[in-house]
Amino acid sequence: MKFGIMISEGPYTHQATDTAYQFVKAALAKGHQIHRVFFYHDGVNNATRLTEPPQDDRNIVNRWSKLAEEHGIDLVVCVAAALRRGILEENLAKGFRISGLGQLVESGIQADRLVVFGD
Amino acid sequence: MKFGIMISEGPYTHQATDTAYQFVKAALAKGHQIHRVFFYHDGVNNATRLTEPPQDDRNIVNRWSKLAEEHGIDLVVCVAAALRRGILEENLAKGFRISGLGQLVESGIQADRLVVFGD
Amino acid sequence: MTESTGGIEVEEETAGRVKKFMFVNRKAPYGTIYALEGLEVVLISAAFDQDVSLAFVDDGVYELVKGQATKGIDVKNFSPTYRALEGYDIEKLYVDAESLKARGLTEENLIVPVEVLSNEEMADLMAAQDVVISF
Amino acid sequence: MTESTGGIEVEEETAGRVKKFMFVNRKAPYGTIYALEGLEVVLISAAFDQDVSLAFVDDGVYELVKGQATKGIDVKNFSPTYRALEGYDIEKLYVDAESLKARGLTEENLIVPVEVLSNEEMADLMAAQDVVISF
Amino acid sequence: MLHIVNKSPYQTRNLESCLRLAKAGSAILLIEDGVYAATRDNIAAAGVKAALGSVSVYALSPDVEARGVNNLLLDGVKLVDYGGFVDLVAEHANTQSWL
Amino acid sequence: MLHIVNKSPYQTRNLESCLRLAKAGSAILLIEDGVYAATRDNIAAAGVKAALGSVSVYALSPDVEARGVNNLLLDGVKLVDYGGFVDLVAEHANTQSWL
Repeated sequence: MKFGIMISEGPYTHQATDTAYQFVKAALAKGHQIHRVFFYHDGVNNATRLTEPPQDDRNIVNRWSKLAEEHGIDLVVCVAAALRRGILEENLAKGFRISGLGQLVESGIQADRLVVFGD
Repeated sequence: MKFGIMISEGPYTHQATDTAYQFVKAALAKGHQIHRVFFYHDGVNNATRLTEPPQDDRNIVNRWSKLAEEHGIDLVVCVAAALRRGILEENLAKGFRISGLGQLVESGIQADRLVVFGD
Repeated sequence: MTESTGGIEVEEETAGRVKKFMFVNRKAPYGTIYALEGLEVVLISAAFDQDVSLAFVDDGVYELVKGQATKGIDVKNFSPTYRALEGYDIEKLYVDAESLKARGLTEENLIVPVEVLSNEEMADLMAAQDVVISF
Repeated sequence: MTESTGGIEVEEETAGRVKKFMFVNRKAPYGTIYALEGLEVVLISAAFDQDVSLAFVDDGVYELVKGQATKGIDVKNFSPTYRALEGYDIEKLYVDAESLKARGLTEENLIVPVEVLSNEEMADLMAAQDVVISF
Repeated sequence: MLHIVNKSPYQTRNLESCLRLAKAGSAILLIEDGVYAATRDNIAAAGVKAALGSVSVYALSPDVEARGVNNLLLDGVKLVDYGGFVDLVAEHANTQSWL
Repeated sequence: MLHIVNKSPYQTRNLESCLRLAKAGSAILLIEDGVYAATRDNIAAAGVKAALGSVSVYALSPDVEARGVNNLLLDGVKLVDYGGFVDLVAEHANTQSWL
């Protein structure tokens, strides 16, 4: 089955992005496909390459980048939400791309299920 | 009277930073002093110089920078919270400085009142 | 249109597929940005020729209250946009009756004509969707 | 100490001033970061020789629940830190009785010894503070 | 003591906790989405009305106007602007924000 | 339909609204701070207990364990791991997240 994912909150502050990550990993392990992960609202803050979490903590941004690299997952950051919050090409982490909101609607159309993770 | 301010949420997503800004402006207009504005939790996201809000919207980051310039207000971003969220010297907006959490406690001691704005 | 739709050529990529999309609005305006950014998704969805409906539940009904005047908080008043939705062929606006009543509001207080639904009607409508996006 | 305290020479800048600081914890752990980052402020405050107390109200009481095991969510379990507070001379931990009861919890469920306060006691204590920082 | 409540009484229970722990003679300021608690004929209004006997309740007028609820306000709730907010903080020995 | 609730029933009223608008035969999955709603002897438990007759209630076990409430769970609430979460989404025609 093909899943679309929407994430509405930034890393560390809310568990939403952690849960979404574990969901995506579990879906892949079961042989499902991830059509796209769409980052909206504060979710765009998952895409900054500048985070430096404590050594003994998970690195949420790198975890997404690695997942994209290993499984070819499409990580899309909403351009309008990103501009508002200071996420630009210059601080974008590996594996993410910036695009329009239509990518979310399209994911709703193309995927078999769209699941929203937020606060 | 001397006021300390703590802001716990990022720009645009929550009204906390708008309300804090209006409070600070009103306090200055009444002849009070602002001992410090301390940005904690997602509040550190107020300090990125990379935001590009829509033309017809307020520019929250620039508004803080301008206030700091005109009134010499001390805008302090918590270093630990900032590292977690990707706010570093390289993307820090004018008028903000990065320092430790002790600056918040000190503001509680030095100021006559400490007011918390968050979500 | 390709810019606002994220570079997607709508007709090619989604030709023929019409899904039921429901956007569920449950947050008050201004205190947080979810209502405003939610509305931005709704407007984009109009380009995709899907079967779009909006539900206003809980504090989401406050988004539609008449007479919002935001000058004092220096934030843009986006409530007139709900009146413009008709021009985008987005005409299905459903309001949860219980949410309205609990807040001491009636349809008279709202800026646009809406259809007010009972618990059962709202539950049925929600369950009949293909995609539910909540803010 | 000057790094953790933000470069402040504690003794010079605050010499002699002892204020009553209360940190009010009202959020559950892990769902959001407020409890964890709140605890970081509490630890730093210990360096300033102030009169520090912690209040656990509403979902804040969940921060103290015994037996947290966070491996499955890949987040660090910070609940043992509450037991370490004593070593920082932070010994005033107050729990709101009504919050505990509403959640079906008793002091037995908590990881540290606390003082359980009635509504009136908690209200009095809060009102007697110089600085109240809430998370 | 000045209690500050910024959430709708429907979305969270912050107002309930505030009303429970506000001492007689203290003040409550409703800001942001908290101002909805000051509108009449709603479920939350009962708690605010009952509190009006022992505490002062204020609502931030720019937030009231932004949300279009000026005409729905409860009797007894006093409106203040940002300057009035500053005065309230200055007049009370301490503040607690119910986040 | 699968309803997903991620907030504590004390902090927000999301669970109440979910229970009100969940049709008989649908499923509710409690995740993150939402799992507290599945603990017994608490005020919110009454609503969940009453709903158990007509809807299936699940709780995400990694979130239950993280919060140390394993031994406090209500009878009738089924535990699932992240794989079980994926299965629930796949088995139901659509999902609604009560944010």
